[in-house]
Amino acid sequence: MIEALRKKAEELLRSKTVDVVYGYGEGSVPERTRPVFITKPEDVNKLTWNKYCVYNLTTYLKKQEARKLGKPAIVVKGCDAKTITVLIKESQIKREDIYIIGVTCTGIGEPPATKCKACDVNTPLIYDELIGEKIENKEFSFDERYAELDEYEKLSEKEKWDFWQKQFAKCIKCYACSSICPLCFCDRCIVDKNQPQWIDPSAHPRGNLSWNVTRAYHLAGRCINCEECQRVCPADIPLNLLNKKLAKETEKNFKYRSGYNVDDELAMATYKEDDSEDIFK
Amino acid sequence: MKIKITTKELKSDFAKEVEERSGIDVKKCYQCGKCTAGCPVAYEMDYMPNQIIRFVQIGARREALTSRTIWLCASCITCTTRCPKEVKIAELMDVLREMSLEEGLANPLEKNITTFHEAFLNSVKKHGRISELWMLNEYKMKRPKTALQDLIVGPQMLSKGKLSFLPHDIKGKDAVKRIFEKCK
Amino acid sequence: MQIEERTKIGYYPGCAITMGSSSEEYGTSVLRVSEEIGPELEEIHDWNCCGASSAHATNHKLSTALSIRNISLAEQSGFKEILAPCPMCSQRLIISQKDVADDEKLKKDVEDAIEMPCNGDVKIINYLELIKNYCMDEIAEKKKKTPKDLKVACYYGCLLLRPPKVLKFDDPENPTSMEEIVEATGAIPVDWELKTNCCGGGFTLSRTDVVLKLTNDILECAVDAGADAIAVACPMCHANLDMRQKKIEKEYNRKFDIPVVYISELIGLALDLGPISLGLNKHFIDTESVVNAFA
Amino acid sequence: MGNKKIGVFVCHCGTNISATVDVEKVAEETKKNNPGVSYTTTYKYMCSDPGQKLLRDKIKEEGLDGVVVAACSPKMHEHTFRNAAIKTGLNPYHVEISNIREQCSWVHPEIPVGTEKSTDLVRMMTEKVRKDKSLNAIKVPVTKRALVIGGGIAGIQAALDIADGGHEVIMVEREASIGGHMAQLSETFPTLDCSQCIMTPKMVEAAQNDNITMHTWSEIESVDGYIGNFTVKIRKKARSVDLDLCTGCSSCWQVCPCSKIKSEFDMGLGNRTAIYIPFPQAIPSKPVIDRENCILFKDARKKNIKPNDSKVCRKCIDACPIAPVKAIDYNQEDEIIEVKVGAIIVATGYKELEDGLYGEYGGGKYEDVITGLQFERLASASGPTEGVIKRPSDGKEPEIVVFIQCVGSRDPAKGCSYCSKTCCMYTAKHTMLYKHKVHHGHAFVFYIDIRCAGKGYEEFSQRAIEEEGATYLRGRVSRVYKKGEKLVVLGADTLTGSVVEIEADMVVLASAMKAQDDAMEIAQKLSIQYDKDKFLSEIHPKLKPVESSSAGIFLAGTCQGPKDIPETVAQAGAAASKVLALLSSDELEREPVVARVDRQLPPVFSTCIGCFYCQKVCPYSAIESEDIKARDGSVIKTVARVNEGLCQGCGLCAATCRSKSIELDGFNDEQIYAEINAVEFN
Amino acid sequence: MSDETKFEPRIVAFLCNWCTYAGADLAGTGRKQYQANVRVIKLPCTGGIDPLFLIKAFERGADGILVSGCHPGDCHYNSGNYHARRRWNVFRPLLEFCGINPERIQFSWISAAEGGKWVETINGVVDSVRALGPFEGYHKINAIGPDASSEKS
Repeated sequence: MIEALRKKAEELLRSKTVDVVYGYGEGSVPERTRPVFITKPEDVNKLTWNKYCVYNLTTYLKKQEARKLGKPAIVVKGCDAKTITVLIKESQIKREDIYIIGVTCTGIGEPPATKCKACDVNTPLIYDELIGEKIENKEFSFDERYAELDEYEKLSEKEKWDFWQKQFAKCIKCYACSSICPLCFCDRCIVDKNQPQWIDPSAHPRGNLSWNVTRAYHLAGRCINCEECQRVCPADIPLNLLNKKLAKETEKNFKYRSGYNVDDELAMATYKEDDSEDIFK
Repeated sequence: MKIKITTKELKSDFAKEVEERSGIDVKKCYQCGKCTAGCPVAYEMDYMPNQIIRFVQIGARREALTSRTIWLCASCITCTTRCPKEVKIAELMDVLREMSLEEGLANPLEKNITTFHEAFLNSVKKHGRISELWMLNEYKMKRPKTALQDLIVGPQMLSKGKLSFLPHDIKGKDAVKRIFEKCK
Repeated sequence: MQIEERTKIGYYPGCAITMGSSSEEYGTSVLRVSEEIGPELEEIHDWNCCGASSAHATNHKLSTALSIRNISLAEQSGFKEILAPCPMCSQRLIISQKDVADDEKLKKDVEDAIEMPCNGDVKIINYLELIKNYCMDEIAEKKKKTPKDLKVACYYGCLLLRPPKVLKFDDPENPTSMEEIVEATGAIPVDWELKTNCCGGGFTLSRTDVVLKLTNDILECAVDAGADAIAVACPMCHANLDMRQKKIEKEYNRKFDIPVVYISELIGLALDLGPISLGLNKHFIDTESVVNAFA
Repeated sequence: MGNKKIGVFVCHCGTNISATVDVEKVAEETKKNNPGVSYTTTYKYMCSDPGQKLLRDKIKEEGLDGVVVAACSPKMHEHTFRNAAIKTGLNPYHVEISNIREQCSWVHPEIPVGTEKSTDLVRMMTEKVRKDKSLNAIKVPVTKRALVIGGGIAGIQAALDIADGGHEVIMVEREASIGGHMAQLSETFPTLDCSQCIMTPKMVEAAQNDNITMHTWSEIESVDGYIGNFTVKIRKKARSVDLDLCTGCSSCWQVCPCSKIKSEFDMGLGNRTAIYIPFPQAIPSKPVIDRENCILFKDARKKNIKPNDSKVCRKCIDACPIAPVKAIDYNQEDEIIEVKVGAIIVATGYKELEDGLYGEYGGGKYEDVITGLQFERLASASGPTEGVIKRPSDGKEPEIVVFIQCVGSRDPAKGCSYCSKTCCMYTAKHTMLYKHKVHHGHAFVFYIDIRCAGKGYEEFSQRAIEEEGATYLRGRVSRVYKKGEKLVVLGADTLTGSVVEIEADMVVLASAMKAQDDAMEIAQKLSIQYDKDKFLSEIHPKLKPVESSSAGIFLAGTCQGPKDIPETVAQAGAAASKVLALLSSDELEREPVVARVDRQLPPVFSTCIGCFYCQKVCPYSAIESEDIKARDGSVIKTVARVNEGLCQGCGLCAATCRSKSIELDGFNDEQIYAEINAVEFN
Repeated sequence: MSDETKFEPRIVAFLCNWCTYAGADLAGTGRKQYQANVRVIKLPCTGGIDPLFLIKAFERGADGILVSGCHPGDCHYNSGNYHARRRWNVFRPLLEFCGINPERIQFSWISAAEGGKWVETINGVVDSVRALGPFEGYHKINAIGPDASSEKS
């Protein structure tokens, strides 16, 4: 598989189909990998693929430094590939401007990441070249998909509040979550807007609540559940729970799952006349 | 109450008959109720004065002619005076009473009133004028239940010389009698 | 004011106010006052009862014929005007006169019944009209007594005013003729609300209960307005307010004890005519307070 | 603007405010606790001339650059006070209204409560004013042409008035002829003049007016744009007849074999052919083919062939004398044309209630229970019976006719709570027409109230009773059922408290005026509001009775609610005058409450990242994309931009933008933030 | 607010200009009384209400929030309320997930003709929030850290 990947990368670079290949390289220890940006065909051996390739490389599509390297080919797992669908929908990239090297994946991380438990994109839904044997994508029920929320949704109002206050209290406003997020691509994040200052930038409970709720809400109908935010959070806040909760509501209310179909209308930029009226009096 | 209207029953038009006899256009009444509102005796009536007109309008002959209302009307003419549509309601009552008597429909519950009228006119017919004592006598004989009503007033009137024992016969009493005959 | 007509006014007393009748003091005082200040009244020869309510309530033609007979008698005597102090009579005469004028057939029937023609050019007036038309100057001239603080509620009842389009006398909702006369006698008319209400009139015998209720309302209103006496120009009104007053008091448990006087009696007192000559002794409710006010 | 000098003017509104709000205290507290407030006062009536003068004087004297008027709802006088500010040179958008009447003094009876809330509300508005920015009215050009939707009396009147004013009018009528319901009426109240005699000349006038372009058998497909600049697509439905070639000679419909089709114009009481003109005076007096019922089209549908290829019946085209090209074209297709107009009048009319709603009156089962419009056709000299009153079932002259009022009106249980307004009068008229034609007949009318407000109307209805002898019975009819040849009507007369049973020969229902079935669709196409009964809504029931909720779109006639002919004509005239006023200027000024995408200095250019959520949510397609280019022409960034002409200022884009790069003038982020920030509960 | 019985909930209402604001005006015109605990912020359309506004209102001490606009289909801007409905359909569960009682964030459609409904709604919101008691959790976190109203500009 690695060989196939390297071969494809070399071919793309040689043919000048792309200027750069975003991929995974070996890290300092075997349990780690790092992102690499291959611009020369001779460097393709730096590319690797294993179960430690956790990063969602699409986040580099928003980084000026990476963009400067020219037209990219990008190595994506099934989950990461969903990001590209969203980015296309949100006018951030054009399909023809990138080359997608999809890799089939049976789960990453050790122990395996939460998202892999109910993974239904072992084979990416969008790609130009597929590396690895095509895997029949599984199907999960709605309940299975959001099973991890159960124990939190069952909590009482006060327990929920206390739980999240404890979590948010840890937040140091480092913004690693938004930096890593491939869909947090605003030039100026709302938290950086100071006229007016909607969200208090200092790290204290009030601002932390507002920040984390807003961050999650801004991903409503968009987050593709790569769990990168949660992974990079130095305070170990289970941020993906919030994302997942919104994904659940979006699916429940609007039958919409982000990143699955490039023809679907963006959930939060459209409406249906028969959307749920339940909470309205 | 039920009013039935069919092609057959439309032939006897009560409203038209009343209109012809009285010259009063009952159709004009738009049932505002002002007559009832101002009627001093309405509280005692079985039907309100406007309802009586309504009966005439829709041809409810029996209801109109057997009502107590037509007899309880005191002819104070407040209704006519204030009617916005110039319907002569009090005058209409006269016609209805007349028709009621003619058809023998006068409500027995107001027999006092009809008897009084009878006694009064009998006195006029007999003497040309009212002989109050004799008129009273006839009325009380016919309505014995009222006999005790004026137990105090009567003697006092007598003592004040207000009731004459002698009937006031006029010379032309026969002429008056003939009037009664001709106006039957 | 035409002097020659004064002497020519036909007098139609009607049954109620002739001597020996229930309201003879009205007739007595009317005649006594006219003796004093004119105009001269001459009783219509052999007049008959107008039929009153009982006739018009039951037989329109009869009612009309009975009234018209009197008018025709007056016409034959050459009267241009008839005074009918009893408003029942004046109303009946006026209405009958109008009815025959408006209805050719009725006129023919009536003339046939009374066996006399009827021209219809006699004017029928009530007592208030007579005083207002002929006597206001005379009262002012010949007035001898002025009552001391005598507050009078003028009560018109129904028959003087209604139906207004036929009777054409005064304002049907707020008449003032009697007040003007009362003022002329020196008494003070009070402002009150029920002066044109119905007293129950002819129901005095047949539906006494109705009469008692209506008259109670009237008495209450007059007394509450501060009246010392009620002035009337109608024998029925008088009978109900005066003769029935004790009964009303008993029925409604309120003491009124308010004298009810004829307007003619008030004029007479102002002219200093003897109370007895005016029939003031014939009232059921003692009139002494009124008489004394003129002392 | 650093520190604004803000003036606060608290209105007593007579005692409307001051009775339950201590206005002096509000002014005092505001001055004391709001550092930016340099002047406060109270006044008896701020909206009065002296009140406005006070405002103007103090703006000048005190050098105010921000104003809060604490008074009635901004819907009442925001405009007044902003105009007053303009006269002093202060930009009007520095004036805000604090609503302490409708939303405080009138609803909170206790003085301490009202005073506290008022103080809060004033503080919130003061903070907003602090952030108010000067805005300038937006100018947009005006297309000097009007569209009138509907060719009934309202549409015709409006079109004529606008055309007479010198402007082009495009009239769209969905039926084959203009004329609408008025053309169906026999006589009109309260004058009993023949409806067609007054309607037909107007129709001709409209047809002949050079300024009026008429599209019959056409419907509105879509409406885009905004006041002064609408783009309208009109669907010209396939008529199957070429209007330019056809002379209306009648040859075709005379030979048409499908002659048993119920005539819509005669309310089903008469028949028509498949190629037909709706009525003899139709304009244009050129036929249309009813493709549903024409046997040729039926055949073509069945065989799935082009209509012209069907050979089943070609009588009409054969009869057509036009040569060489026939005026009939079976293959004609719908055509969509696009027009640009500056103003629109909606005059789409009403629909008579269908009798199926009243099962208790037979629900359409009994032929002799007819609707008001059917009676009009029966009584009309040009109707199916040539004006002779015959009952539909057996053609007998009815001796007893019962008229039932409020059928579908004032009947919340049947979903129609309003009064249809015209039925009392037209029923009175019907009784008269009936009595004029059937002298010995008896007319009974069951009514709840007789509502005849209008010049000569009361007299008219009384005339029906007094002179024509119609018997009015006060009560609703409970049931109509058939008994032999008769219809038994079970009603009541509540005035006497009696049940009334009438054996009638015919029953006429005064059926309600309902909104057109597709009223909601037209409302949605035009982005205008409609009420609970689907009648189109005027923006203000008293002061803006012909204006719809969308600028530049006006209402005329019964599409807005039940009304009679005089009222309809008056409203049409009013709408036309509004249109003429609009078209009289070359450009329009409109409220500058529009969205704006931020622009920054390079290298940022704009904080907009170009995700175009705003574009997707905008109901007016007012968001465009703009490439920010380097000198060499290369695209640095693609960002959103607002088309001011299209933007209506809803703020949907602003709330959707995650980076808050798009804001709504007049309700920008800082203003709202300031307002929320000032909520400050104690 | 030490005394529980004296707790008066603090409600911020975000209303659209065309329907609910006008409905609230109508309640006033009809002199329909209701509880005075509400502070109204008027916006052109419910579609223009950013969830940040709600968060800010809680930061400023609101115990409850009402968002109200035109009935579905009646939006002055055609679809603003439909978009708003989507927004609240996900935002409210999010807050609930974070431990905020959903009764503290209420939504309604009140037309310009529904003065009565405005009164009922406001009284309903005030009563239900009163029953919940003060939003102590949020008040507590508001108390820590710098003053929320401090502004940098």
